Amino acid sequence: MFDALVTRARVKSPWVLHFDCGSCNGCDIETLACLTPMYDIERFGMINVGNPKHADVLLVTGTVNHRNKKVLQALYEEMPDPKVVIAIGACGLSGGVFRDAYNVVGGVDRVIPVDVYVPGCPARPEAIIDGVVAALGKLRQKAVPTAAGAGGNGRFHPRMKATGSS
Amino acid sequence: MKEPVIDVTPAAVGNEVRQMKDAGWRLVGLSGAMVDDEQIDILYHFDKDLTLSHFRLRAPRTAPLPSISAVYSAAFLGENELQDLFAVRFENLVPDFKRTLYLEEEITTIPFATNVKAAEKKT
Amino acid sequence: MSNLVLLLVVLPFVAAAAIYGLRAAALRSGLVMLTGGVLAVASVVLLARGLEHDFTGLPTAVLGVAWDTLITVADFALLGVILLWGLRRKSALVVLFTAAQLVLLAIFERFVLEPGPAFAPLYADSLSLILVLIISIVGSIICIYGLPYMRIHEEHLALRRSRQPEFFFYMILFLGAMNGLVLARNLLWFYFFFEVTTFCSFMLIQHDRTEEAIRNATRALWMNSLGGLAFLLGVVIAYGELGTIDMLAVVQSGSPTGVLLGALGLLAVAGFTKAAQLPFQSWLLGAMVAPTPVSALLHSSTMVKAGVYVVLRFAPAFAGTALSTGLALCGGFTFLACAALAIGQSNGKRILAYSTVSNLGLILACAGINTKAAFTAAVLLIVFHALSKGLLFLCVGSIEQEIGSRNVEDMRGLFHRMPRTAVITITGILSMLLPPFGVLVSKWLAIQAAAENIVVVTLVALGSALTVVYWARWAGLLMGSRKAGAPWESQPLLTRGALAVLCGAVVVLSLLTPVVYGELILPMFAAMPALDAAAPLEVGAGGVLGGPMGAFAVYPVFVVLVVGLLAAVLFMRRTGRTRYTHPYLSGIHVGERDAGVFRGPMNLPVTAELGNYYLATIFGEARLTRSANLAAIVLILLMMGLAMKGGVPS
Amino acid sequence: MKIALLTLAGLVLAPLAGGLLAGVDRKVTAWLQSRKGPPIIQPFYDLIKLFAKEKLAVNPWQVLCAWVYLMAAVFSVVLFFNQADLLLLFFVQAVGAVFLVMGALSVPSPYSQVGAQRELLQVLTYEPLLMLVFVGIYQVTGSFRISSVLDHPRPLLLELPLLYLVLTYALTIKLRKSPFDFSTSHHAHQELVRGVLTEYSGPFLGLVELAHWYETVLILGLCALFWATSVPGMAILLGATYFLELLVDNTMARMTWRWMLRYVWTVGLVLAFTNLLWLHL
Amino acid sequence: MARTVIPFGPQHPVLPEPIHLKLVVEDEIVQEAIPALGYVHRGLEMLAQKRDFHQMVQVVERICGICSMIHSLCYCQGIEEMMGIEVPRRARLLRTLWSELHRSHSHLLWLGLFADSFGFESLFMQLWRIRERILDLNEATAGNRVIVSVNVIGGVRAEISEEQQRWILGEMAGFERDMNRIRSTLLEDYTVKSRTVGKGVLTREMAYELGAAGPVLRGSGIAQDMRQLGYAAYGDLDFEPVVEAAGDAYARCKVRFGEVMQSIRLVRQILGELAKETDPALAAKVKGRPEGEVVCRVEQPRGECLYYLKGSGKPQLDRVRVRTPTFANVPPLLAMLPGVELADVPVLVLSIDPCISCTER
Amino acid sequence: MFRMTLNVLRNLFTPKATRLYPARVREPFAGYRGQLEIHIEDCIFCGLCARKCPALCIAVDIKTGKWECDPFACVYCGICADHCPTDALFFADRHRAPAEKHSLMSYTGQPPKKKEKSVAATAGSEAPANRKSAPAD
Ligand code: SF4
Ligand code: SF4
Ligand code: SF4
Ligand code: SF4
Ligand code: SF4
Ligand code: SF4
Ligand code: SF4
Ligand code: SF4
Repeated sequence: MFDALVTRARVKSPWVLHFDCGSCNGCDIETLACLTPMYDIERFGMINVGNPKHADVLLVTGTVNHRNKKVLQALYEEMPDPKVVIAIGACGLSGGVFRDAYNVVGGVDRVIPVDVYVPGCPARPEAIIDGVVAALGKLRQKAVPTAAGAGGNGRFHPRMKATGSS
Repeated sequence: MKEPVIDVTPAAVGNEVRQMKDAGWRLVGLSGAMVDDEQIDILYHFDKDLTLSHFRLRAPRTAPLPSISAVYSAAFLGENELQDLFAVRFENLVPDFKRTLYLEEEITTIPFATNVKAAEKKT
Repeated sequence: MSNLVLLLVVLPFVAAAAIYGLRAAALRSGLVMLTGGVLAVASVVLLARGLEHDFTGLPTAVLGVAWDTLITVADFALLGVILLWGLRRKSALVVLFTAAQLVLLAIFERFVLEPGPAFAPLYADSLSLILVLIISIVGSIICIYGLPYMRIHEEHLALRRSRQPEFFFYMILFLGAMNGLVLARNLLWFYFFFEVTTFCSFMLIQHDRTEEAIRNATRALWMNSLGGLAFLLGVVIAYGELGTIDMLAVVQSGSPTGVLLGALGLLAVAGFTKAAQLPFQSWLLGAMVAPTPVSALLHSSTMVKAGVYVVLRFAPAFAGTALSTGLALCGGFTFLACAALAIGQSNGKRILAYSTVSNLGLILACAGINTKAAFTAAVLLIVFHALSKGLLFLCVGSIEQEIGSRNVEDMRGLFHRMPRTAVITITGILSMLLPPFGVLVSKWLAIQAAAENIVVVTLVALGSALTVVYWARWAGLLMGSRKAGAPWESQPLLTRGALAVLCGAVVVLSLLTPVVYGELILPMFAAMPALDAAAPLEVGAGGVLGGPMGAFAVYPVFVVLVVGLLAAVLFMRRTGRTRYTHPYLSGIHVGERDAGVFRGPMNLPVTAELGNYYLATIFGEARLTRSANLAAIVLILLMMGLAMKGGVPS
Repeated sequence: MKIALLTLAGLVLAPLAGGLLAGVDRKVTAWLQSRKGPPIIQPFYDLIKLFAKEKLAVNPWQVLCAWVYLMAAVFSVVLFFNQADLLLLFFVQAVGAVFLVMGALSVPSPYSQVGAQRELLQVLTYEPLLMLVFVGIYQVTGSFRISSVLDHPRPLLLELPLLYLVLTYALTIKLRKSPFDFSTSHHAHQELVRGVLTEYSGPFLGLVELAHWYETVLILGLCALFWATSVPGMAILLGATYFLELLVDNTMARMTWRWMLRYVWTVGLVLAFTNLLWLHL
Repeated sequence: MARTVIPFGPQHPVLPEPIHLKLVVEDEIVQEAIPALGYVHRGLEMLAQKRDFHQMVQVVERICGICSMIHSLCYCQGIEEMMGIEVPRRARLLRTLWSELHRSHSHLLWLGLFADSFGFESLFMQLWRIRERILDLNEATAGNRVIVSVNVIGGVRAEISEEQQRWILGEMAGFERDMNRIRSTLLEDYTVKSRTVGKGVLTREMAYELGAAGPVLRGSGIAQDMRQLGYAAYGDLDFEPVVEAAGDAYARCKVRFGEVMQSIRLVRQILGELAKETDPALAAKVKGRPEGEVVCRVEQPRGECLYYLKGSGKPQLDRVRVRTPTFANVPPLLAMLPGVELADVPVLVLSIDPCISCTER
Repeated sequence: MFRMTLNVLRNLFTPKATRLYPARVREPFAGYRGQLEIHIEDCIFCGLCARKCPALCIAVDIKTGKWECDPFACVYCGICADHCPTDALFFADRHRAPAEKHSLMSYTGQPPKKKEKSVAATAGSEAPANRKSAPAD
């Protein structure tokens, strides 16, 4: 019962951190548009918290470069478990049209594990919402790494069986 | 280019630029381009009442060049960028990011001077 | 009984003399500790003997010389010495005020004073007893704390010849003088002790003989001499009105005339100078150059209390007059202005100094409100302020000796270096500003007492809010993290002991507030018929201090907050599973977890320095002091003027 | 017995009411912005989720401070339900306020530190105002006890309308609504990230959130005292007040603390003074 | 006085783009602001040497997703100039139309973010809601909401049907009404004005000397707008640069608001011209390879953008160099930060409408 | 403030602007470049799309008849579809769905046998770059 409640709460309350990892702004403005009246992702309990320590979902847009990859890494580590990462746009997925530029490392998954990829250039708000919904499914599955992983701890985390999504 | 291009030498550029400023020209920006494997073109773009005018400074990439940041302080950004991308060196550039404006240690080549390793990085 | 008084007043004088002669550090330490112990015990015993003492059995003469004569001679001698110091320091003001006192005193003693009905020159009621306890216990603790402190202090200064004998001479001498002051009934005795404290303070401020110390000591001396002059003038005028130098007679004179009110006003002004009220605050601020035990003893927990003691003593005599209202306004204003000034300070001792002046202002405001509730608030505040502030000064002293700075900015994360001291300091600070500590109970009562007077209550309301600012940020920045299992800081036993005892006393006594009230303060009102009739508070079941206007549930609040805090500490301890991480630095932190370093422009590491707001443009001394002083002078003149116009009831 | 019941009510009902109110707040805010908004019970999801997250902190003091903040908030609500002394209640809530600030100061993070400084300035702003409101209540009812307010035959609003306005300033500051949302705001679109709350995370943020609910209830309770003679009156007053808060929140930019100090102190003090004076006339 | 050093960015909720400012404040008054860039630098100018000059259109378009279309426009115009291509008038009109749509949506986006920078959330919401109208127009006419990819060298790829033209006209009316509703809040509200008026003042001289561009320059009283050059179809249209004299954040806001209204008028003019244009040709033929040097300028929402192109007869260009408006506006920003309150930093940073992605490329 | 009050009150009493995606899906605009798709049977493996693609995300192998595209790198510009001589490439008007894993669009078709030579020849020669610059739809 308790487990179910917690899972439900997690899925119902995904707070996002949006990191512009060297994007062209195209994907950023579409991500931001998700917050605005037309799309209003707060419907799903989402808040753009802007602070890794408060976030459950990391939205990354843009190409990873040699400078911002360190930031990306740090932000990811500062987020408390359980967390999911969504990469947005061709750039975040692979480097997009800039893949072979000299300061481009590639997609987000070169630096941190990515749970959901949202293609597009830019990814339109509906696509981002789809991505978030998919990520929530992932979040539902994420049992807390009790032993493994740097930050794993389970005192408040009821152990969850990976019951599969939805 | 359809606009006038004035060739300047490294020794004269400071003076010439100051004259432009005194004559009321706005510095629009700096562009750099490799001419061949050694020579670099640095173009200074000026604007006055919607007309453009350019300076062309042609010099060996490795020779130190005078900074015009003392004349047009806003030039510091463009000059730092040129330092990053071409590993040219501007003297008396304030503030001097020393080739860290854009680049990290991981980039070991000079982006626009192909086939040259950035030996003088980390100066 | 009389032996006790001798112990409390005379012993320190004798012991001080002995200490002055002793060069051996160990002997000196022993003597200081012994004196302190004896004083503490004597004060407790005196209390145990009852609440009202009229020391009639006291021998009237010693070695054939009448005490009165002895005091007179000593008085002249003291004024002479002060005059000499004034000349030596080339201070016209000191010379002027002291010479005036000399002349006035001489005229008074020679031509005016006539033998009246005899009365015992000493007297104690619970107000005196409370002060005797503070002086003897807190004072002694501070003196003992001074032992290791001064050793290190002199090590730092690398003196060739120790000047500790002189130091402890004045410290111990001062204890005796204070006890004498609060026990005096004869106003000339009162005056004598008043002057001794002035002199001790002067000598101790200039103890280090730096240029600044000398300058500040001289300033303190002239301001306090002005106070002495006002005191003497007040006594003389009162004598002219009432024909007595019996303090009790003055206090109980009833429906005062304008002239007598003027005299009382002068006494109040004398209190203002001693309590460093605006516009006299600058001497206390300057006094912070003295070694910290001096600041703790003289300039926060005891001597400045002599100032408020004078006012409180005589307050019933002018209850309900315009003087009273004026006093409340002056006090309230000082409370507000100095709280504001404290916000502009980053020097820990100056913060403490301003806070002291501010709190003394609140006490004086209570004296001005002049109801039993206000009196209770004032006395409670004297007690708890003495404890907390004494403790805080000692803390700052210890911290300064360890980190070499008294600037609060340098104390950031002190818990890392001095965990024990940091925790004690935090406790001390919180005891000045939060329930369930005693200071808050007094504040609660003060606000209730002031609630009828919109202006005073507004001043108090604004002042307490300002108080929160400078305390809370100081307490907060002391916190920090520490590696698990790292050793606690080492400290001389006496230092640690003094801190621990005072800290414990703050906590325990706060819990005992209802007892203090019921046993010590309530009986005091028997002697104050001039005040309103009803008892201000009742001690209800479960330690609820209740009155007609409200109730402060001391025990429940104490239990909930302290037990809650302990529970919270337990929780905190059990955060073994917590992952400790970097502070948020926009994703570019580098280096150690707690270092607060980020990767800045040009890829260079930058420390994210932190700093409080001192708001110099709003609360800075440069911005406020002038206008605050002016306003205070106007208020004081107004108060005096109203008083002289004669007992117009407010 | 009565005490125990009231205490229990305070303990349990207050957070429920506070959470629900937070939900309504978000919903109505969304509507005012022409959005659909989250479900009403969203705050509870948030809280549960927070408690189920990994425990992350910078140092243990933070944790301590969060606990004390919560405790003080709970205790002041309990005192309120037990009709205690208003000043006492005020001091107890100040414990929470101070510990919140100290927690933020304990961390070497400029954001939380600057937030703490701003929070202190907010405390500095609303404390005297609240105290004057209580003084006004005292002058009308002759006591600082809540019980005597309840015994008062007429709504306080009639005698203290300006002080009620003053109270709403304090309410706005405490609710962290525009134009006073600069020490921390509900979301993070602010130069200080989340100010005092920047460094709290997971369950510890949950503690703070919960404490905030209690505080909301407390301060709305204070508002309710102004029409304590009738329950519908109370409801109308609270509803109107809260709606007004939301309206103000949605029609104003965030201001700076310099403005707040200047504006709220002058306007607040003038209002309070006028009201107190006219009581005496 | 105690210093506080704040790492403002690269990840920061009020900075949608990663840029770092090392801020030193005392009592929240900024004493020093030093920037660090490079978090968005991709090195895409280099791609000119790896892509042919046609492919580069799509690359430069992605320098920035906000006025993407104007980037490719500038690039295409440069190449067309270099190769002497005559672009059909219809294409020029369409290019101008999309340019103005981009300007409106960019300014609306900015106005919203600006409102958010001083914590006016509902105003932000309102403005972004209005902005969706433009995005719908983009999507319907060009197949994508944001990066429209309509430009090709020699012309455009998409046509706007007559039915669509009528719809656009209708949308413009609704758009204008929405803007008028928001006007008094944005430009007259007491709280908004007290957060923006007199903040970050840039005098006329400073603005010119520091090389400010676009609304920042015009907000300081200098009537300079690259559209006056008459590129695309601007030469056929009737408009005046929007200028404000005060040089503060409020003036910049007013300029941008004025430009949105101006865009509406321009769109109406263009639609009128389109209806009269009879030649259906959308693109000219491209022959040969670019050779020579050219400098080309356009007015983006953020101001003057300059492309320097150099070709040597190969399919790849030798050099594509982009000097974007934000690049020009960073020095003015740094000049106005010292002395302001910390709370005004986001307001001022936003007031230059920073686009770091194009600054660093 | 007053005008804003009117605004927000109007919002309160008018229908919400929110599009309830995904519960309700809006009709896409005609010509929206949602996702790239291919009728592989129409493809003649000319490789033009691969050469024109600015993101370099298409690989065409005429020998094995393999046409591959990396949808994670595609920037949905439509250049390939513009140039496809047989209109085998086209855009569906629904955006590409998010994925949890990277996968290639990979198709195998029948490379034209006979015309192979001429195709190769033309591809190698200078193809008129802008042959199909009119709108795709
Ligand atoms: S995917 Fe496209 S829109 Fe998104 S950041 Fe990259 S280039 Fe910009
Ligand atoms: S640091 Fe303290 S002990 Fe040392 S010299 Fe200074 S005041 Fe004395
Ligand atoms: S902080 Fe930003 S997002 Fe949050 S409520 Fe305020 S304006 Fe909105
Ligand atoms: S200024 Fe920004 S929005 Fe405009 S073109 Fe440059 S990058 Fe794009
Ligand atoms: S400043 Fe403008 S372009 Fe840059 S991220 Fe913000 S909205 Fe996008
Ligand atoms: S749509 Fe553009 S990026 Fe995608 S495959 Fe086609 S040409 Fe390449
Ligand atoms: S351009 Fe068309 S036909 Fe040619 S390979 Fe590509 S998809 Fe096949
Ligand atoms: S000629 Fe070119 S475009 Fe036409 S079919 Fe052959 S390869 Fe394709």
